[in-house]
Amino acid sequence: MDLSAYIYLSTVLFTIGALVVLLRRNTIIVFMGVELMLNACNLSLITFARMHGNLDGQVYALFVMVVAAAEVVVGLAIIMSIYRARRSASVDDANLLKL
Amino acid sequence: VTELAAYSPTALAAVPVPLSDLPVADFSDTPWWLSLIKAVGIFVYLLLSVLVVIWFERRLIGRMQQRPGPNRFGPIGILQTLADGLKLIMKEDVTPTNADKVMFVLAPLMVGSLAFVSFGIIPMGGEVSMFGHTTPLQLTDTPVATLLVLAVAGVAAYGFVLAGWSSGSTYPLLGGLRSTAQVISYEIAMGLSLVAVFLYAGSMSTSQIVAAQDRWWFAFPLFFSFVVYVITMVGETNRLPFDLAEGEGELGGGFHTEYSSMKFGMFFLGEYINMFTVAGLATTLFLGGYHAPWPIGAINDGMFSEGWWGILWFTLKMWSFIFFYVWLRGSLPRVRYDQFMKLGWKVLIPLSLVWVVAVILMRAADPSIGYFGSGRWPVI
Amino acid sequence: MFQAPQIDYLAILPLIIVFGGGLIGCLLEGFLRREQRVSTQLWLSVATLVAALVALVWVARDNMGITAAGSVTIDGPTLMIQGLILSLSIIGLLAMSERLGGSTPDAFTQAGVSVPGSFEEREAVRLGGTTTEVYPLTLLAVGGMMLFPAANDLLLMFIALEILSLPLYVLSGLARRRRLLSQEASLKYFLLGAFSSAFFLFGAVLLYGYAGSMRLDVIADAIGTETGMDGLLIPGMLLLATGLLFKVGAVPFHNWTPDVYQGAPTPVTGFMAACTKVAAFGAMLRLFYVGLEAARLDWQPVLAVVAAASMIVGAVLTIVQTDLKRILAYSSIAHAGFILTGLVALEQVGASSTMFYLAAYGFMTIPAFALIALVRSAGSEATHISQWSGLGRRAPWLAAAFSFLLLAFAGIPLTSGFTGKFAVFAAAVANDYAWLAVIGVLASAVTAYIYFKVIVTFYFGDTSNDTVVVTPSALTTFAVVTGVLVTLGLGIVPAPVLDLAASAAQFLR
Amino acid sequence: MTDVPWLTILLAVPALGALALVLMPRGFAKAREFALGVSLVTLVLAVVAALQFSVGGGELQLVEEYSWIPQFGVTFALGIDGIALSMILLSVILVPICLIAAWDDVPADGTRRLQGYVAWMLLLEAMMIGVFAATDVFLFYVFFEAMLVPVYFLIGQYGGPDRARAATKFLLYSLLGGLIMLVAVIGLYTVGPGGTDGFLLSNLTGLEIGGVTEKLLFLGFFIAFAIKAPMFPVHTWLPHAATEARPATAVLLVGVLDKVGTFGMLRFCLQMFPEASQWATPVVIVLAVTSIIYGALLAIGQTDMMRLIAFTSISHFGFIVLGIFAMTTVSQTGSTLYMVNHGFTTAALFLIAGMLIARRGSRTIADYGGWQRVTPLIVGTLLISGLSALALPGLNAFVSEFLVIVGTFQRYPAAAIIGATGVILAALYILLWWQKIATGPKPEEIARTTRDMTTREKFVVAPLIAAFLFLGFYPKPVIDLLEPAVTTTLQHVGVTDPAPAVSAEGSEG
Amino acid sequence: MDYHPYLPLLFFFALGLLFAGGSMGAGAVIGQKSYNRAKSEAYECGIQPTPQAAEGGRIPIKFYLTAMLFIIFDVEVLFLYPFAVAFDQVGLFSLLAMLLFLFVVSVPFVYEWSRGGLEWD
Repeated sequence: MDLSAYIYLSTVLFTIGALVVLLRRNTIIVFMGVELMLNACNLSLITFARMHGNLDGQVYALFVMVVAAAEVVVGLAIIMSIYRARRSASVDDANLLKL
Repeated sequence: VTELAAYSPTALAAVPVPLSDLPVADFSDTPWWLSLIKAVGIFVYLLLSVLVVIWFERRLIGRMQQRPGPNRFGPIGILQTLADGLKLIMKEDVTPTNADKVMFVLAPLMVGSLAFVSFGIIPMGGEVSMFGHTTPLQLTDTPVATLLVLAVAGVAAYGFVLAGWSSGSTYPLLGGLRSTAQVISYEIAMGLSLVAVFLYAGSMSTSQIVAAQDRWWFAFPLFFSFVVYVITMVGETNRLPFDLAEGEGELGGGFHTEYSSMKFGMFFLGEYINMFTVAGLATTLFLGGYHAPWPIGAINDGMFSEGWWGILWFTLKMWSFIFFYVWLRGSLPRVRYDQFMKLGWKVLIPLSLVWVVAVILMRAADPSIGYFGSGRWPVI
Repeated sequence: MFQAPQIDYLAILPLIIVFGGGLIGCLLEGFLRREQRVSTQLWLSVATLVAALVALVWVARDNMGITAAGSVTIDGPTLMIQGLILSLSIIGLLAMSERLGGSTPDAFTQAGVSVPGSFEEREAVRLGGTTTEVYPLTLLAVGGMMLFPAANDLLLMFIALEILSLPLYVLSGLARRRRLLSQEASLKYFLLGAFSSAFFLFGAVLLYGYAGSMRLDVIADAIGTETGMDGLLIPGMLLLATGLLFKVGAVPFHNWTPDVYQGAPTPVTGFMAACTKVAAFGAMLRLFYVGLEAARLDWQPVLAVVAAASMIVGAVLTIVQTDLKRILAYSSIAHAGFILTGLVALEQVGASSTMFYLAAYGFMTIPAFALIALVRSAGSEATHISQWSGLGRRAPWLAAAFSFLLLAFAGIPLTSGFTGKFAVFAAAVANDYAWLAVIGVLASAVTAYIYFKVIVTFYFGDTSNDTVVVTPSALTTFAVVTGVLVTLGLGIVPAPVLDLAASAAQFLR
Repeated sequence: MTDVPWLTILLAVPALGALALVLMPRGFAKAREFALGVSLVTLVLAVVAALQFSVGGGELQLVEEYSWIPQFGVTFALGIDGIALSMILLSVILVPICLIAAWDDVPADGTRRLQGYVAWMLLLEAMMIGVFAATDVFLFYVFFEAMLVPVYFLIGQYGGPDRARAATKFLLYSLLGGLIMLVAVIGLYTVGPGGTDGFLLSNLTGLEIGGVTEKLLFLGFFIAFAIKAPMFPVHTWLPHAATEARPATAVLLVGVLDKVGTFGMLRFCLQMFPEASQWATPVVIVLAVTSIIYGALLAIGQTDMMRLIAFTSISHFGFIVLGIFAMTTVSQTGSTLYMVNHGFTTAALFLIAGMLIARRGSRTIADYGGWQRVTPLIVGTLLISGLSALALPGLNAFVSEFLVIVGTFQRYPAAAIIGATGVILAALYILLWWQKIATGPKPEEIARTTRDMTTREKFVVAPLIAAFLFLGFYPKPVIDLLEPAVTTTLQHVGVTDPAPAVSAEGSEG
Repeated sequence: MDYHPYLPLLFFFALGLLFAGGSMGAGAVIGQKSYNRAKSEAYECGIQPTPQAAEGGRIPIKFYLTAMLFIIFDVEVLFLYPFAVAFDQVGLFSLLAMLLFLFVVSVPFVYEWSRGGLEWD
């Protein structure tokens, strides 16, 4: 099977994630965009591992998951605190800081 | 500058990747149509088991509570479940106005269909001959089979939370949340209890794990893990005394309050199939799977563990867990939510952690591994 | 067969100490009584950092090498950057602990979980609560920062990036005053930071696809040979650069800087402005000098353009600011450009000048923010320029110190800022990037305008406002005096530090 | 040669004096006396140092060299030739005079204001000595830039109502020039021999740079010096700064500080970039002549006397630059002598005008009239200073202006002739100004309350008048001091004087 | 033809989907239909439903805490599994590394516990 298809898929996923971050306004959704990007990276990692015939990529993917998890935890905490203070999860509502 | 690392840069690269995920059990002689036939077979087996278990549960609890239980349909009421199912189909299918329509339909579909998948990796017997092919009595096996169960369970948890959320009503939401919190809380302890099994079996493949219990059922050396697993398995399936997500005293019906007709039926079905899955897994991981129990297993060099015999032993062991489920339901009251969480986080998880460390050390001390020297370790 | 990696524990002793300190801090946080926490944590943290610094100088220096399965390099630049981070974080930490007469650090919220203006918040104030978690968080961030430039493996670099970032995201949301602003800063920092680290990761992944490993030396070897995936090199490199440039706040990835700097608790701003920059540039040095050196024709022009853009945009946008924290934020963008100017020069001189500039910048930034935290109006920090008007008369020492630091920011001779600028510009000119140096001096002139405008306000402005300068404790005083002395010292006798930077600028490959 | 590091001592005494003043307790009452004492000690030391100087040698004397920042090729190298010595003497003479003149500028109000004022003056003195004595390009640059800070504060903190803007304007102009020069300084090092003393002037003269590089480097330096000098069209900061500054500050600013520009042209532009200097000569000559005429014309039109004096200076600086770039021994000797003379003349004009302003409280010329009878002594000495400014024979400026014009005529007759008209214009602006002040009905109201020159003021004016007369009648010692240095400079440029009768053809370089 | 281990699972899943979908569809088709507005309102034990139900209500912060803690431990388990499976081969170094890892993960757990993060009231 042609493994490069996975690379293209992961690139597409990464791009979608990036677009979500840039275009969506709800912080949770933005955050999910970031997670999508990280998971796209994981997909690539595993594909490359298969391509190169070594295990490094799979190990890397494990670590990326850890980091993603840690990021989720911190992110959720931050989003929670701001949500509790404002009752809104929209990026646009967070507008006290302006140029 | 001192050169320290005598480390070859390609050390990791030298480890070859298995280029296809060859299962541990030998499936090489299994054509795809045979897999399909086995799939249908296991499916039917599960559905029949569900039909029986609901009747069984009600009868048994009836006995425990000094009443007859269902006895109208069929001999000793054995067709009761079938009748209930038909009744459910006839009922009106109400979708609340507040509901998120797509998710509202998707949630029971997820629960109902995903429940089956996990059972696919559970070995129900050794190799048998079917239609001229030699094949294990197991739908499939992968090197990460046990992980697959957890993964599917993880996805299925979405079914509950989505059901609660999409109903657009307070009690289901709370129920969904509770059920999710419950599932993830107990999943950790469950996951930790599995670590000990993997340590001993050296694999996550279910057939491998069963094979590793040739001499000892893991329930004995890993008794603590077994206990934790059994507790968490009850918590995971939202069964009494841990059925807080649908605690009718507090939450109406929990996450499925707004569901009716066969949509509700799917949750119902899912719950029972999940019971079978976790019970089957418990059998596989701790009770030697399809192997015949001790005195019988020893007869004639394990003759009774081979071939179609496996299904018998497996079914018996699995049903003993089902009996245990029912027994619990018949005898224990529902715990409070805080007690439940406290048990999970403050008892099971710390103890499991300590236990994992202990097992690791025990394992390391094993002379066959000999991390602490090859001499026999004073303990065990 | 699995082969256990050899780890030179002496070489990474400073890292072990810092991470260990962070963990102990976490545990103490759980078990100490509320009133004991502040002092215990403060002393534990400072002791940890000092111990790490001592370990660095005495032990790690004699144990340089590539260790931990080739993923950690302890070499001259690593030690220099790590030492810098440790020293900076000591004074940063002292500034963070400023109590201003109360019993708890003044900059941090009573309870991070309480909703601003809620009953819980008032209750926490009454009980004298404070978020002493900042100490372990800071230590962990410092650990990540120290690991960042030491990483010889893109994965470890990514992990270090996250270790340093995650605590900072939290720290920036813990301001005692203007909590909504602070939480917002935290959110922005987090979202953009996570976004950029995803870019970094994808870049690392592409390079892994290119070279078959994330080890920098393997990548370096792969460049120039046909790997069959050569198309991945340049995108990978650019994505990596994106992630790193974000961390240093270079244009066009600078948008978060002013908001976060403004919203975060002021001492934290100082800490992260200084230490994050040091760490991120340290990592950049390693990435570009060790891993991608052979592909420099591809990245040098890009970084040069980024440097130029950072200097120009940073300088121009600084002018229109009226808030001191934002001024320093925009100026940090310009400074990122200056440092990049040294970085693109490549060669040893590029590395040493970059490191020197980082030292200079770090030691002026932390005291600057520490001083900002002392100026109050109606109980909260007065950061608008007009509120500082006439401060030269009411608080001569504060104004003098701050003005001196501003002179250093502007790069006036006899301050470290000048020496640093000279170093990076000299490196750039010597390596055919004279045009960058020209843009650099023009940008300096532009930023000088705003710095002197601030000084004008201090000394020559009218004094009719209710701004007060609170008397700092020994902690802040120490931090500020150290910073000012170092700034002066690096301006007048920079030779030892330049020597140090030059001798340290030898990468182990 | 002596082993005593005279120049370092000269530099250190006022600098330490300034430091001591800052460290004194607040409201130190004897600040003025202390500063005056320090400046007098410096003066004595300078005279002693001058006695060590052997007149007639064109080479650098009293040379000191210490390694400073070897990594940059910087040495702390001091040394003086005749020109530098004369400028240093000018500085150390003017500072005590200014201190006396500024006695009542800042009241001793128990704050640090007074201390700061005199401390800045002393610091400025140290920097001035340093800038003239530096024989290392980098060191020169450091003093050149660092000097801005004391002046900035002297203007901005103690000046007139619009001081803040004036100070900022002054600073930005100078800084911009300085930063452009910085690039040239760096570039110069890269084309030079490099090494640990690559910035030493002696290593940088006689380089065969050539081509565009030399021209660019020359421009880098020249622009900075032109701004400093100040030359048309980059002079616009001067009137503003000189108006807003206190008279004493204005004296140091215009009388000494601006000489750094012309001094730099002589020492750096001509010596290091001979080829480019000759390439640029036509343009510079045109600019110089423009400055002469333009400055004079604007001076005539001024209504504010400080502005008027500032514009006369622009005109005079035109002469100095003209002389320098005419590149004959006579013209350059004239220019260097003019630098000394202009120092005294401007000092007298500013200080005496300052005395008037202190009495009347207005800078507008029209507010005076008939003051000959109010304060005869002041107005009288003003006349003498004015006559000096318009180069009346017998007074100091005459000799130098004459030398410049004669020297220039040898090579650029047209420029000399146009320049000479500046003398006529000078007569106009000085005499018209004096007339407006001195003549007319006696303002009785004012006369009753206004005192003539006080004893302190006499101490200010007397040495200046003495200098006029001395330099007017017997300039020989100074010329002897200057001429060898000028000859050396011209040798470096590779220009010989045109033979009087032969057609102007001197360039052999 | 090669045996692919996940193909049978796909069959199995398809069967499950068919069954679930089929029976749900059958329920929808066969079941009686008598619409009534009150019937399709959110269930509130018979009282009038309050207007804000799902999004408006605050979710107790404990749930978030639990979720966060779960993620941490899930990751821990993620590392434990491969370690456990390969335990015989990885050597003493990995053993000690894993013990260190377990300790490090326990530290925040202890912290959260001691600060009351695990209390459900």
